[in-house]
Amino acid sequence: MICKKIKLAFQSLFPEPVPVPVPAEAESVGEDQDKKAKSPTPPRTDGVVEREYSIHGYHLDAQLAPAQLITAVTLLDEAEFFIESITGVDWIKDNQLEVVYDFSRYDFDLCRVVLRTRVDRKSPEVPTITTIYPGANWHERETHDFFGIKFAGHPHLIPLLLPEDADFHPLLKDFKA
Amino acid sequence: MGTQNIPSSVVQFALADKLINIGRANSFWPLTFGIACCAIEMMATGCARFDMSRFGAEVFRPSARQSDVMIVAGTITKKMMPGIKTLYDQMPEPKWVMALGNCAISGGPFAFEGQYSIILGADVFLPVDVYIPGCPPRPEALLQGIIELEHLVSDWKRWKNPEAS
Amino acid sequence: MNSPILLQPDETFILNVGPQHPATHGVLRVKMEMHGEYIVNAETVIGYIHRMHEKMGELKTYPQFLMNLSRMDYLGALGYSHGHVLLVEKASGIVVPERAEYIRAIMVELNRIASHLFWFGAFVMDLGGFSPLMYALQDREHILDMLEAVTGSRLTYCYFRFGGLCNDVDDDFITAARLFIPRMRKSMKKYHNLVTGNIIFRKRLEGIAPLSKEMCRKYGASSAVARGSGINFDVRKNEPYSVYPEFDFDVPVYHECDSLARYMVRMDEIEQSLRIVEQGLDKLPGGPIMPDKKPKLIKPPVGDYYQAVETARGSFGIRLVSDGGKNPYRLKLRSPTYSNMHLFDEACRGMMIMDALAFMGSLDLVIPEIDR
Amino acid sequence: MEHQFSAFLYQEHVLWIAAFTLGGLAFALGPIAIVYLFMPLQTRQLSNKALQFIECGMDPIGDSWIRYGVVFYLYALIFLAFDVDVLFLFPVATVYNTGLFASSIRDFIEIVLFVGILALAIVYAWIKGVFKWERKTFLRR
Repeated sequence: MICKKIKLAFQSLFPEPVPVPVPAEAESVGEDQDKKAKSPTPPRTDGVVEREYSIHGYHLDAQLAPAQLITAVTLLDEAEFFIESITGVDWIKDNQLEVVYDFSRYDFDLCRVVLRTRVDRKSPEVPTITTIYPGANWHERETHDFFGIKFAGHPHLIPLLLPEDADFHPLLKDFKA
Repeated sequence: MGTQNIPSSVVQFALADKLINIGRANSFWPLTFGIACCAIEMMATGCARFDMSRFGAEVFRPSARQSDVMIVAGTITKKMMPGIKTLYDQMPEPKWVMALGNCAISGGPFAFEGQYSIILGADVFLPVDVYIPGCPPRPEALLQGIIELEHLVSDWKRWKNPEAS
Repeated sequence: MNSPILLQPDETFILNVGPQHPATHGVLRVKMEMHGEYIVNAETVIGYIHRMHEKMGELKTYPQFLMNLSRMDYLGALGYSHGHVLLVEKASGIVVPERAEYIRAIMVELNRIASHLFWFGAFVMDLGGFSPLMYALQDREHILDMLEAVTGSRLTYCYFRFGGLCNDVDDDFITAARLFIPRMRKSMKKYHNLVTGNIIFRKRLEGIAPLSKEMCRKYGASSAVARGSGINFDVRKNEPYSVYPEFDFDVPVYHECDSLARYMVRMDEIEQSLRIVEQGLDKLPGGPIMPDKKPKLIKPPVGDYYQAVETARGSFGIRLVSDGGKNPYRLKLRSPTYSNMHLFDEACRGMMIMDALAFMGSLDLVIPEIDR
Repeated sequence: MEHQFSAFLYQEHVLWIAAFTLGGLAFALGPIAIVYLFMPLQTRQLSNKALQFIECGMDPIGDSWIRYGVVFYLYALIFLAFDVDVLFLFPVATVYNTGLFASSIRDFIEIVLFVGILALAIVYAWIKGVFKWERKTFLRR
């Protein structure tokens, strides 16, 4: 089953959250544990969670740091996933913006994967994945339109759905018309 | 409004103008300018069942130079407004505007507080002659709109007023 | 096949296939840099009919948002409200009675046939043939009459409710649908003779705009755009939902990857939808159309839910982030034409402009669905 | 007598020709004059773009006066040549099958020879690939 393979591959992305901070190579998950109080449940740590498909509609839900995004997406690209959509969620209570990536498969062994990255609301910066998936171009421009999340390295980050000179971001919770 | 505010011409014969207005009333050439759902009802009106050509209005001209009526069929967004203004300018006189559907009349279902990208109605920046309510209005409503525009353009009546007799 | 671009063209001009253009079927603008008749590169500009559906989703309660979905894609509107209703039922655990599920499936398939008929008429008109539009819309009017008798509106239906439907289907709808199916099959034969066999039509479409499987995957294309390139992806089969497992129908897949393949996929889909409607009418169970105890106020529990459905234009997905309140915290509408149209810029390089417009017709665009 | 009569014939012809040309001109320019008299003199405008080129509602980008490859250029030239060729056949048509060689095959053979020799030019153009549609691309050194 492709889901098992992807789940294991993702687990390899996150070394066990060993308490001592891992020295400064790529993903030192220990430090950037985001202290996010998501309502009563404990703040969600970076990692892969298996979701109940019949209720939530997707199988794997992985939360990663923005730096690990490219590795995860190339991993999915090699596994023949197609990009479903990229969107943003504004968690104003935790002062954070979340970028949600949806991936799915064309063939019958079904595995819907959702990648989430959380960035600070003041300076939202996420690396672009248009180099891997050119189909993400519009999705990223639209998320930039609505939430103001900058996608570093995006070839053409101008407003897509809003007028060319638009500087407001309408889907933020504190947007006044 | 109709013919009142059409700029004047060099020669004005009352009788000739009356005849010309009857000609205009019987052959409106709408501009193919479908924006949203009302455009589908406009196309359905142009097709076989509701048949706009009974009133001479089935010739949909794509270019603004050859059209008389601009049927604004759909929601006008702030990004689209300059385009509509340009199209209105490029249409030769005499020209009329029909606002088809609630969105073209007053923003329709998309006029809620906190909206940021809709112009609330075509009459904010266009001189609208006929308003056709509905979301989307039935094809018969568009046909009645055309007949209303005919009554505005020339006092020739296609059939006697049923209520009057 | 036309020759590829040999070298940097000396002088090009930029042509606006702009918001008001008969071939774009709505307010879509493509800035095409042209060398003579050939497109050097194209940049699609959208947003001319952005109507803030997602913002409205956050400001309105769940039942109030029902009417928005049919204004997003008004040709196949029932498919979209079907997705929205299934999502909220899945999230808040409402059980839908059997009869309502069957009626929903029948209505969605009838709406899909109406949408494909409208696309067929408009697509052949793009290529210059005017009379098929008249025939196709005449058949579509039959379907609209049936749907209007039950739902009350012609395009923008608000017929589904969370848990079932707003009113039941009476007998003359069923007899009308049974009469409609053989008549529709007869006119499908007529369309195939009138259009599919036409040599000019085939010459205009064969080998035009080949979309490789890799490009479809990179852009996330679905429905006839993907199935025309040999990808067997139909949400009703890949991720079965509602009562679709009970129907036996097959998914037309063509491997030629050109515009003619996309055309043939949609024409065969009409036949498959007719089969579904037939089986639906045969197996239509009795019983209620709304669950007896329905929660007064729809408040899905906290969490993140996603539902994908197969609409006339592709796999339409809705993501609901709920914080337990009566308004969704975030409602993302993943529109299929958004991804289908996205590959237009890359696919139309080096093509002639009339082939590019035929290619745009074969993508079956509805612009308010792209801009949302 | 003979002289005046032919002079008169000469004047009558002139009258006929004058009448026809004037009639033609009136027929062509008349509607334009009528329209000018009855048309509204200026159009109502919102953003003063009445005389702008039509580009689907948007402002045209860049200039359209550029040089680009006209693909069927030589094909048009050949059409011009054969247009002149057809011109020669008009006088032949007036005297075909009359006069000395009436009802004999000689006229027909003469014409076939004339057109045949000219048709060789088409064969030459065909071989040179004038009728193939390929893009004009310029190598700019």
